[in-house]
Formats: sequence, C-alpha cells, structure tokens
Amino acid sequence: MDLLEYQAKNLFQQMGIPVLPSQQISQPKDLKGLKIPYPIVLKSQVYTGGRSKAGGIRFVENTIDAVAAAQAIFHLPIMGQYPEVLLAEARYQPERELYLAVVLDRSSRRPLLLGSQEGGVEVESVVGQMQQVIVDQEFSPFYARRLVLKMGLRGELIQTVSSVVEKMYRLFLEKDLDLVEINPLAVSARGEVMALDGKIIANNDALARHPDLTALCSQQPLSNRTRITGALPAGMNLVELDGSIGILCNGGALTMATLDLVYKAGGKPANYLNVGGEFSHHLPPNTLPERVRQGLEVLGRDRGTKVVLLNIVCGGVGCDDVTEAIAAHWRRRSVGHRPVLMVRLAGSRFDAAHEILRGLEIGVVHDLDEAIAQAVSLSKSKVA
Amino acid sequence: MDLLEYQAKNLFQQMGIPVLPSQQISQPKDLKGLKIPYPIVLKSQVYTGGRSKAGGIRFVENTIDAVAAAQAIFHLPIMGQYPEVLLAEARYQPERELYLAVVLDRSSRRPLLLGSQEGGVEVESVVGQMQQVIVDQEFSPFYARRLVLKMGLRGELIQTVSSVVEKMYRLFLEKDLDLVEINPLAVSARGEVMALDGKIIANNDALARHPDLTALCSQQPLSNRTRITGALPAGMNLVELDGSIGILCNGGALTMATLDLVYKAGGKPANYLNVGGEFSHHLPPNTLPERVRQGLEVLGRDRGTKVVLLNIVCGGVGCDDVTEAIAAHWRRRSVGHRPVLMVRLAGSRFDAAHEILRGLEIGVVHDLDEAIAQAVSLSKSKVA
Amino acid sequence: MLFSAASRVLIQGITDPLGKVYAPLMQQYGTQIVAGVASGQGDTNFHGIPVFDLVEQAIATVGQVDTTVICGHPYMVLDAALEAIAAGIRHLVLLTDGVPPLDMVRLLRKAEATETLVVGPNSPGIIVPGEILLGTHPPDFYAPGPVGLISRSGTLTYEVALQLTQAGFGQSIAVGIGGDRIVGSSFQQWLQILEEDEATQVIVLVGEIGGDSEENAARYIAEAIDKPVVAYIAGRTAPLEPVMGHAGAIIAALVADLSTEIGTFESKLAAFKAAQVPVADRPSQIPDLVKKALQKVS
Amino acid sequence: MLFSAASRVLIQGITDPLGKVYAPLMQQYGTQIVAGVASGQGDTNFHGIPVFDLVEQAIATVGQVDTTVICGHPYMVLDAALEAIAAGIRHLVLLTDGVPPLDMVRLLRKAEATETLVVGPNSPGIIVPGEILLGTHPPDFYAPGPVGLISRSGTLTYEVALQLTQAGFGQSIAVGIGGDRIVGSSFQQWLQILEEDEATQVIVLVGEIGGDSEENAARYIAEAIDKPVVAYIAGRTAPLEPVMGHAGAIIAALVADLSTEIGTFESKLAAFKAAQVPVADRPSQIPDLVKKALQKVS
Repeated sequence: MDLLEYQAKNLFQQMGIPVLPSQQISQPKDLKGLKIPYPIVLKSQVYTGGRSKAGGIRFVENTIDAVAAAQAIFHLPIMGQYPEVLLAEARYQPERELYLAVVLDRSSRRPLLLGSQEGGVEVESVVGQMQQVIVDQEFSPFYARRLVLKMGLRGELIQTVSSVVEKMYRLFLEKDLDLVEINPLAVSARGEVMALDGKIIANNDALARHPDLTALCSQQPLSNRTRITGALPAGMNLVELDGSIGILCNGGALTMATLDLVYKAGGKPANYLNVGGEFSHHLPPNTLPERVRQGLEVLGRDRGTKVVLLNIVCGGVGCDDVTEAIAAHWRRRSVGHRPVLMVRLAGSRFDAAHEILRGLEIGVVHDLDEAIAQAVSLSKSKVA
Repeated sequence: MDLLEYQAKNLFQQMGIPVLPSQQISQPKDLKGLKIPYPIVLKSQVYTGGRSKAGGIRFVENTIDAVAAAQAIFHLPIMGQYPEVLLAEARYQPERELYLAVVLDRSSRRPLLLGSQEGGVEVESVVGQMQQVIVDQEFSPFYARRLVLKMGLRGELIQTVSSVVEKMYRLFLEKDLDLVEINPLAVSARGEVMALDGKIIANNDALARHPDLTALCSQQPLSNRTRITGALPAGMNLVELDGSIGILCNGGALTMATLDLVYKAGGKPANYLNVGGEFSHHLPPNTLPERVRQGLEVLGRDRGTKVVLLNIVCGGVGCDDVTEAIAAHWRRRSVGHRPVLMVRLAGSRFDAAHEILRGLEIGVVHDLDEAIAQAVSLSKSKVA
Repeated sequence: MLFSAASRVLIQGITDPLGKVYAPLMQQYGTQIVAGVASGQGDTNFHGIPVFDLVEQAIATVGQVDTTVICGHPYMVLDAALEAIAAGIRHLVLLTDGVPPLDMVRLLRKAEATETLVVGPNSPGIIVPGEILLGTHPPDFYAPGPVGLISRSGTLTYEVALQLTQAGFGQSIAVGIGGDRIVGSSFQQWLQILEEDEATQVIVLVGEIGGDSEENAARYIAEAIDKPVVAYIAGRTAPLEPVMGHAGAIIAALVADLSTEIGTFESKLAAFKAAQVPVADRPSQIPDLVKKALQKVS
Repeated sequence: MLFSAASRVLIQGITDPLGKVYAPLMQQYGTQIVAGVASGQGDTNFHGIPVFDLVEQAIATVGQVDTTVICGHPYMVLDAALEAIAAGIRHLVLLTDGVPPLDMVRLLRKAEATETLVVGPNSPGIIVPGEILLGTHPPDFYAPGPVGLISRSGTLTYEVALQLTQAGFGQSIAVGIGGDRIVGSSFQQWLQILEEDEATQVIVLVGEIGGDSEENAARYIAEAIDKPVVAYIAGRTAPLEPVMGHAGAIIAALVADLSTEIGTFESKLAAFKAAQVPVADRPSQIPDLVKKALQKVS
C-alpha cells in the first residue's frame, strides 16, 4: 500500500527524521487558517510521481496567491488522480539534495540501502550514481555509514546523514515496509538535513499487524476503477481487458498460462480473474468451490463477455465439489444475461463432475488445449 | 534503577499486558475523587518488597475506610521508606496465581525467562518450583511457550500466558531492563489473566537512552541517606562506616582490597570512596586528578575522620598530576577541620610527586603495606 | 534424495485450516507423519497423528524428525520455523502464503547460519512420486519417473505434472519453491540438487513473469548444469503486476546492474535462449521437449 | 600466543576520550597500531596513525588487522564491535565501561557464531610485557616473565603486577576480562589459553566478590588446569553491592541451583580451597605463593 507524502512525513517525524513545518489543506479556504509563515509551497497529495512536472507543486508568497494555486491544484488530475488533500509546507533553501532509500532486494533476499548525491530529480535518471549496501546481517548503524561513505560524503555529514538512514531503516523494519524513500534529503549550508519529499510503501501482507497503517489504508480510495462494479471478494485478483472471453482460474501462474493460451488460439479475453491458489491460511483449499461461485458472479456482471472459460485445477478438493458450485451459480442465473460457460477441470472425481454439468448442458472437458479451442470457437460463434 | 509498582504497571499497560483499573493517590483526600468502584485495595508505593506483611496493603469497602487506611499507610515506613504515593486498585478474585519474570543471567550471559505456578508469595520460598528458559538466540515466541509448558500449564492457558511472557520480554529488550517481574499473574476461572503486582528494574547504564525511564528516575528520592551531605560527583561510589579512617581509591576492586588491608591491620574505616576507574568514556583517566580533588572534598566533610588514606594507582596519568590535585585541595583546606592525609601512589613520576607532597608535610609512600600500616598507626595516635 | 518414504515428518499448525486439509492427504499418500504441533492442543491427536504443544516435546516423545511442513497462520510462520530450527530440524517446507517479507529475511538469515533448507513460503511443497508428499501436490497428477520438476507456482505445477504423466513421463521429484518475493530455496539450489540426483534425467523448470529467478536460473544452467533442462514461462501476454512498477523495485533492479526489462517474458525467454534451454510455448508442448531431451541423453 | 609484537592493531574511537589517552601510550610501548577509526574524521591522522571513517576502509588501505581495541562511547561499542566482526576481525578488546548489558548479549551471540574473542568491556585489556599493549595497563608495572595474570579489575590488576614485578616475577601476559556483569571472554577461556601457552608457568587469578566467575573458574581449574594457580580475592570485608541483592539476581542464582551464598568472599574462598588453589590474603603475599608454586613445578 502506498502512503501519501504527508502520511510518510508523519511517520518520519515520529521516528525523529527532520521534516519542515507543514499543514494539511482539505479545501482552499483552509489556507486562511495557515500557521506557517509565507512563502510556502503547496503540494498535491496523490499517489503518483511526477507531480512537479505536472504542475502539482506550486510556490506562493501570500494568501491570495495560495488560494488560487490551491484551487488549481485541486482541479488538476495527475495521471488520472485528483488530490483530496494538499500539503502546505514551509519553503527551504537547500545547498544540495541527496537521494536515500531502503528497499527489499528480491535477489539477495535482504534489505538494501540506496543513496546518491544526485537527489531531487526523477530517480531513474541518476541510477548510474546510485550507491547500494546490502544489509546482510542484523542491522547495525555501520551499514548506514557504509552507504553514506560510498555516496562520497565526508566529515560531519557522515554522522548526520547516516543517522537519517538509521532511522529510515528502523521505520522500514518496525512497520514492515516495502520502500522508504527520501528524495530529496536537503542539506543546508550549515550541514543540517531535512526530508523535503518522501515516499513510503507498506507491505500488504504485513498490514494487519500495524493498526496505524491499516487506518491510513482505509482512507485510501480504490485505485482501480473497473467496469465490473462491486468490490472484489478477498483474495481475488481481476484484470479487465476488452475482448469477449472471461477467464476464471485458481492460481496466478495458471491464470497467466490460460490467458497466454487464449491469445495464442486467437481468442480475445474480456478479463481474467484469479480466485486464489491453494496455500492461503485465510482461504484454504476447501473454500475453492465458494470462491469459484463468487468469481462467476463477478464475471457474470460484465455484459461484454460472451464466454466464460473456467480452468480449475483441483488439489485439496474434488472436481465434483467445484462443479456443485458452478451448478448452483448457473441455476440462480437462469434468467437475464448469461454468458456461455466452458469448464475445464483437472483433478479427482472428474466423471462425477462431468455428469453434473452435462445435465446442465455446460461444456466440460479434461484437456486444457481442447478447452481453450472450444472457448475461442464459442466466442466467435454467432449463437453465443 | 527500581520502578514503583504503578510505574511498572504503566509500562505493562503500554505493552498490552492486562492490569486492573487503578488510580494514584498522593494524599488521602484524593480518594474522594476515586473513579474505581469499591471494594478496592490500597497499596503503599515503596521500592522494597514485603509490603503486605508490613501492613502496606489494605482492602477497603468504602470511602471512609479508604481514607483512614490511606492515612495509616502514608505514615507507615516499610524498611525505612515512607510512600509518596499510594495505588488504589480494583479488587480481583483470582483462581490461581502464577509467577513470571525475565532477568539477565550473568553465567549464561543471556536473558532468562522464569516462571512458576506458585505465584503470589515471597518468591524465595518457592524457588524449588521455579522453571527457567535461557533465551540463547534472538527471541521468538516459542521460548515463551517453552517456559509456560515447563511450568505445567496446558490448553488455552499456554497461549494466554505465553503471550504475557512475550510482552514482558519485549519490554525487557526495548527498555534495557535488568528485571521484569509479575507476581502474581492472576488467572481467573474463565482463563483470563491479570498482572496484580509487578516489579521493574531498569539498567542504569542504559538509562540515558530511555528518556521515559530517565524521567521516572528523576522523581525518585535518593535512597542512601549519608552523613556526608551533598550529592556525590558522577562516577563515584561511597560507602559509609563508623571508624576513623577515610579511604579514597581509584577502581572498585582496588578500593575493596585497600579496605580489606585496613581492617586486617586493625584499622577502623570511616568510609570508602571509589573515585572511578580507568575506562570511563565520560570520565577518562586524565580526569583522575580532578576526581581525586573532588573525592577529598567529599571525605573532608566527615568530621569523624582522623586520617584519609589515598591509594591511587596511576595508569593514564603520572603520580605528579594526581599530587598537584592533592596539593591544591590541601592548600584550600588549610583552616578548620582537616584530617591527616596518608598518600600511597603507584605509577610514573613518583619522585616528582614525593617532592611536592614533602613540601606540604603530607606522608607519601610507594609501598602499599607500608601506607596501610602508617595510616592505621596515625588513626590511633592522639596527635591526629 | 533428501526426501524419501523413510523421512520422518512433522506438521506444524496441523489443526490450522491448511493443516486440516493437507495433513490427511499427505498421510494417505504414505508420508510418515510422526507428529503434529498445535499450541494448546497437546495430548490430543488428529487423524491418528499425535499432537504436541511444542516441537521439542514432539521430538522428545516420537524421536527424530527429518522434515517439518509448516502450515500455520502467516504471522506465526517465522516463529514456527525458528522453533523447528532450534529443535534441530534442518528441512523446512512452508506452505502458507502471506508471510511478511521481513519475517522471511529474518528466517533466511537464521537458515543460512544453520545450513537449513527452507522451501517456500506460498508453496505447494515437494512430492517424490511413489515415495513422499510434503505439501499440497494432488497425488493423482504424478507418477514416478525421470523428470525433475521445479516451479514457482502451485496449480500450474500440477498442470505441468499432469501433462507429463499423461504423456508417460513420470517425475523424480516436483518442487514448488514458492511464489513470494522472498522465498527460501532458489531455482539454482534445486538445479544443483537435481543435477546430483541419480533418479533425475531431465529437468523441467516452470517459470513466470516478474522477478529475476528465471534469469538467474538460466545463467546458472549455462554454468553448472549438464543435464538437459526444458523451460516454460507463464505470462507472455499478461502485464507485469503493478507492484513491479514501484520506485523501489525499479531502482533495485536498475542498481543491481540489471536491465529495466528484467522480469518480462522477453527477458526470461532471452536468458533461456542464451543458456540453450528450449522453452515450451504451451504446457502441452513440455512433454515433447522432454522426449527430445531424453532421446539426446541416451 | 594470540597477541605479539607482530600483531597488527586497530583502534576504534581513537579520537574519543579513552582513545586519545591510551592510543599514544600503546604506540609508545611498541604496539603496531596500523590505523584508527573515527567516523567523520577520515583522511586525518592522530599521533602519526592514519584515521579512517570505517573499519573496512582502514583494512582496504593499510591491510589486514588482527586485533581491534574499542574505546568509543558506551552506546557505540556494540556497533563498533559488529563493524569489526563484519570486516573480518576476530580479536576484540573493549575498554569502555557502561556498555548496556543487552548490547553485550547481542554482541556475544554474534561473537559466538563467528568464533570471535571478545575481551571486556570495562576492562584494562591485555599486555604481553615486552611485546604488545592492547589496553590501559601501565607498562612500568610489568616485566616479561613466567606469570600469567588474569583478573576482573583494572587498577588492582596493575597493583598485583607491580608486586610481582618488584619481587622479580615477570608476566607472560596480563588480561583484565572486565568488571561488568556481562563480559566476553571468561576466566575459563583464559585459563585454557594460559594452560596451553608455553611462556606461562604459573597463573595468578585476581578475583573479587560478586557474581560467580571465581566459583566457576575454581571448578574449571580442578577439572582442566595442570599448571599451578594462585588466587587473590578482593572484598572480604566489603558488603556485596546492592545490585546483588535484587530479586532477579537472587532468583537467578537460586534457580541456577547455586547457593544463596554465591558471590560472597566465603563462597569464592571455599571454591578455591576445594580446587586446591592457594589464596593470598593480601596482594603482597601473591609473589610468595607464586614463588612456592614455581618451586613445586621445577
């Protein structure tokens, strides 16, 4: 889960990382109660980068200008997002700007400290200067000093900046984050530092053990607008496209493989839905039939779909258990729009499953390639 | 540093360990604003154990009885201590009472979890039933379960109690404690637990990195009342006895060895003062002369002292550096009460030191046994 | 092989939702489940398996344990794994998904220090057909044979196994290393194990887009693996998951001196091509490539 | 011996108060101080010793380091020690007092895992007379000879060394293991090292009241040490420090199956008696007992 800049800065402040005095602005008139002296900077609080280029950050000298700027920013979408809040912040004159981050490195399977003296710009453009330190053992401050020295800092700045990295790491660890980034960390002529902008991404799997982050999460608007209205059941993952074949599978890689096969066979997917794999403590395999039924309901809402292809590989339950769920769904939706179902099942008790579906005139096969071929063919037929 | 029961319970509560509703009472009339329903228990907040036996804990049913009981407790010294605060707490009917503690084990050089089903009594009496688990690697909750199973608990209580042990351990670690003790941890008939009494000892060396504990420390009255008034300079350690020889040394073991020798030679120590050893970052060896001077001032305040024996083994500084400090002290205290000084110095530049002290008619020798003999002899002479 | 019918197996979290479903299935397959662990439920039994409160209690009563299968709550997996390691168990199979990645970092530091093999999390575990099931693989899909199957996924692994079995190619072992960002054992580790395993004649690697596991595996195959390898990569037509696009991941990939293209289907395909590993363009093509590989070997 | 004139030594915290005083004294004694570390002061030098910001920088520039002497702020000692271990240094001497005990617990876990020798904290370190000074021992008090001197204290160690030297008994080594509750190397470890050290003919152990180090050492001497040992215990007439009296310490001692008398002079004296170790009743008696011990050996 992404945090907004002001939420990240609240966490920085709790951890003792220096941030500027700031205030949240929910509507332009809030600026009349501003407690920070002018000049200030107004910043659109959206989840995407590139705010500056897009015009989402403005420097203003007085209330009149500030209100006008705030109105403009509230009405400025950045990559499709409108801000719900602006951050009004004191201005700061940095002598130099650094980049600092802590991320989890998939390859080394360890946290990674990142830093560069070329902060304040789009980070992709300065990757050449980026220094990195892998935290291979339990963290200790010398890892932070190691980064800061690699960045080329010397003298008192070593301690000042490595102390910020230390705090970023503690935050990363205590809150189970995927990313803590300060860009830029401003350095003043007197060697003082200030986090001018910050980004935090919390790990979704760990969210439930951090009530403070969970609370921020609930304020967050749904980022994906979908044609298919209604919230997706927990543990499911839907991607919408613009073809005519709905795809419903259990397991992420199986879903992708099925999608690949549909395209390969000349089909046009309308969407693909993963109803969840086999190792969830919260949704164990014996909930698969119910998840399939819920998934069918979700896909059934898409009026553009002619065929729904189910590819279910049954492990912990039998094919017939899943089929009962399909049948239950089919019977309930016997009126109104009803896409054709093409069912592919692999697993135990296939014959029993076949029996049930044949009674409902739903196509069911055991072979994957054949299921794909039939689904694509059905999607192209005029009858469906 | 010892914490009072109510301070310990505040920390328990922060950590999510269940405690009863309670209120601090600074004077009996505070009981009129009591928010806890009767019956309650009133507990003297002193740093010593054995409060119950001494009458420092009373159960009361109404305000009149409570005020009377509070008055009695405020005027009841327990091992010489009067409470400044009482704790008024809801009553609780435990079905059983457990003992739990986390301490640092000197021998294994690891934290130790302790637990027994025989809680609620003086712990020394149930040591036979005490179970222990050494936390040899980084803590994980299974260490707590291991303790609880060794204690003989079964079923749901395993999780309930081990979760308390987990929180105690986290507190121990986060706050750098020497001891966290819950005695008793009450268990209700429904399997709920409640910390009825608790003890926390914070580690003095780590105190400076825990501002919350440092704040509690500053509220604490000086536990040692000394004849020699005035606060002791930092890093020094004074023990007062009732003889006539003051002993001033640098280093704990050297001080004890010198004390042993004085007793052995038939002398009667008035006190012994360690002005600090050689490895303090805060008071490095080059501060030794100044510490000796301050130490002489402290011992000079004791009117019962006839002779002050200095035994200073000089490492990082020369004997003459220390001697300059002795001389400076001696010149300032040339009027009024002035105990005889007997100086023993070991280290470099002894001759220069000898020269300085001879000019002031202060006895100085290099041999330890001789210094002891002379000091004892002086203490017995009528002249001194 | 590290795992056989003689292996003595423990199930931690045996009465948790995943344990309840899979412990009986493993037992039916013939896996020697000597004990289960479920805190608070000691002295009971589950499907005839004695249940203990603590791993060390289980071992004290039933004797040595070779492998533990952990299927408890995601937030309890780290503790369960550390408990198993402390009790001397050196093979851990983690089924549960949703384990916080920093818990895995801590576990893997410990595993490396104690030379413990950790498979998973978010993994179907291991099956040695005809011998032992340590996880969620549906036994009907598998048969004994010469193919070593390694994968990051769950149900797609079963699918591939089924295709192989139906084509007459049984498996020496099938391992799902787990689908999470931070997992224990890597493709490289398993490639090395299978390279040394006598029963394995050909290796099938089932990959998917995202991460750099396949790229690393391909490099390792070129350097260190003599047995033939056949690959399949799911996700040619799927967009990378949004999580891949975030600043940290981009930076980490860039800094680690990798192309921004890392994780894409094309990057993985190119890596296997460079390692001369044939890549199947659909699951049903895998048996054909296996057949060719086996013909070359003999 | 682990430490000699050939040892290459680093000083961490060389510009901190203790480093400032002792680094020049060690250097004067002939200790090969190849570098100092002081964060923020890289590229400077102190008494001709090059100063670096980081241990690994120092090693990269001056080459291998055998031993580091750590004398920084008590709250920085853990990090400095972990930094040294990460850089591959396996002998650490910690001078600073006031290191939080839980920092030491963490350090000692790491030291055990990496087979690192940690001396101290709150320790005068080590002197091998005529060879090397790694700590605060005043060189004038020492002379080369056959006595291995181990102690928990600082100035009392110097006192005993002085008495020995004045009586003509030089020292093979003198080590202060540190006065804190949690220290790295134990009396037992040093007894074993001295037992194996050819230069050492007799061992003098200087103890004090409090803790169980002397009791454990006495038991170890009875079991494993053939060379003669002479002991001295300070504090016969002093009360145990109040910290000894707290509930936790009492309980820990009681539970560990030790007498409540543990830590007293009488307990320690009895332990040495049981191990047939003569105990001097004053420092000046130690040389006499050493003389007797040496006569018996030859």
